[in-house]
Amino acid sequence: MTVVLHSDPLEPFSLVSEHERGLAPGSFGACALFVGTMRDFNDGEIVTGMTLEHYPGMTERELALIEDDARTRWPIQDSLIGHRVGRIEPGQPIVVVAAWSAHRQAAFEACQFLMEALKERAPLWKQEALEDGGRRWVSPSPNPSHQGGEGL
Amino acid sequence: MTVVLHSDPLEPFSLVSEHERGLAPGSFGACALFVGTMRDFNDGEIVTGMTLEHYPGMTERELALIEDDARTRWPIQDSLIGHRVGRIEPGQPIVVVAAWSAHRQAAFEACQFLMEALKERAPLWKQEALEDGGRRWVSPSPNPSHQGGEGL
Amino acid sequence: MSITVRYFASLREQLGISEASVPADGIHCVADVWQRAQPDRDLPPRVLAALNHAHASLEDPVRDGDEVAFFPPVTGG
Amino acid sequence: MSITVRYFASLREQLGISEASVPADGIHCVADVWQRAQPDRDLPPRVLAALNHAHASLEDPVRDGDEVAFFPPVTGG
Repeated sequence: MTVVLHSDPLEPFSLVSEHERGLAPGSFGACALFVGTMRDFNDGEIVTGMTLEHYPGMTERELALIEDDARTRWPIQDSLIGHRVGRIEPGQPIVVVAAWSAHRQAAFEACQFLMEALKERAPLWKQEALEDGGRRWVSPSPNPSHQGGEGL
Repeated sequence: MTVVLHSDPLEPFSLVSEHERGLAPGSFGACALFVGTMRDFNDGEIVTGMTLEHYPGMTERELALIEDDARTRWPIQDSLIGHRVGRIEPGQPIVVVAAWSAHRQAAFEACQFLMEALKERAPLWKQEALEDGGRRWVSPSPNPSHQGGEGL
Repeated sequence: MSITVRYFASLREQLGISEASVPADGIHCVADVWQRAQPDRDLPPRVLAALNHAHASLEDPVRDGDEVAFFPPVTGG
Repeated sequence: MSITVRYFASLREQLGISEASVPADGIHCVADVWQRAQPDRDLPPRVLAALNHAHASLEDPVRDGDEVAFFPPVTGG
């Protein structure tokens, strides 16, 4: 159960791989993982950069609560949430969530829950820099479960 | 759209990370990933090792067909399937599947589809080595969507 | 004898302020904090609130020394 | 003028053979291949078949030079 906020570029696969080394080998059978990456387009416009604002203290607390919730709902052995904050370039990872379990169904479901809950509850806000020099705050997806929205 | 069978230990996170470097940065927003790892227990018994038999030629072909199917059903940009064959030790990864897409829902669903289809269709067979020196062929899960079974 | 008020993201930009301190006397709930801190503005309809780093409703009771935050819907992930 | 027959996993162990070649004459479908290759055994109920590296049914037509495989339910992943 780990939460990390990164102001430097995030290496999601190294982060997960390193975290996994801390788990007892042979004790888990499944790891489901999601990485959200900044795209260079959104709503028909070219996006040249992004700034992620957060609420220091509350963000970490809320992400840890989300991990607690996942743990009460699925038999997961461990989980990890990593999120970028600050200035982000297109192509850079924004978020990584991972769940480890004995069986794959719990890992998949817990991983998806972590992402949905993060997008609904974690105090993080994206502001995009546009090609013409303008900036715009990203609007939340009207329907998170169908709309996607990472990279927005 | 890549399929790899490994007779040497599989490094799932490096494999996915390296594959991702071949994709146009900024073009995708989501990567969903699953890793199945060999556990050291199954059906109440301690398992000391595993041998994965496959059907050379057909296994690669079937995995590529599964990737084709995923691509016709979800707007994914790319996918990867890596599977161990031969002798495997507890704690070693058995399988990795990954799907890249603009949005997370397609990535999650395609990733789960790849795993379910692989377990149903790919000609691979597990034989476990038990603590008492015995060996047993693994039985397929009666209900793949609820039972899990990686690491079996 | 005061309450810390914080604003984030587009709300912070609109108000032109990120943090303030208001006297605690006469304040009972989160909604009172907004009214004390922004007497000339109604709380915008979609704004969310937090109390001491936890999501809160406008009716949640506030005490001296608490930290209250207001922010727009979140867009992380 | 022959068909290659392959067996995998527990079926391979039970039969004690992994590969064989049978004459193609008189063989029309996958089921015929089993009967020619294993005349003394009924096809076990859960065994699956493949024809030229693709999943096949017992009725699928087989031609000279084809490769037919029989194996138990798969357990990869």
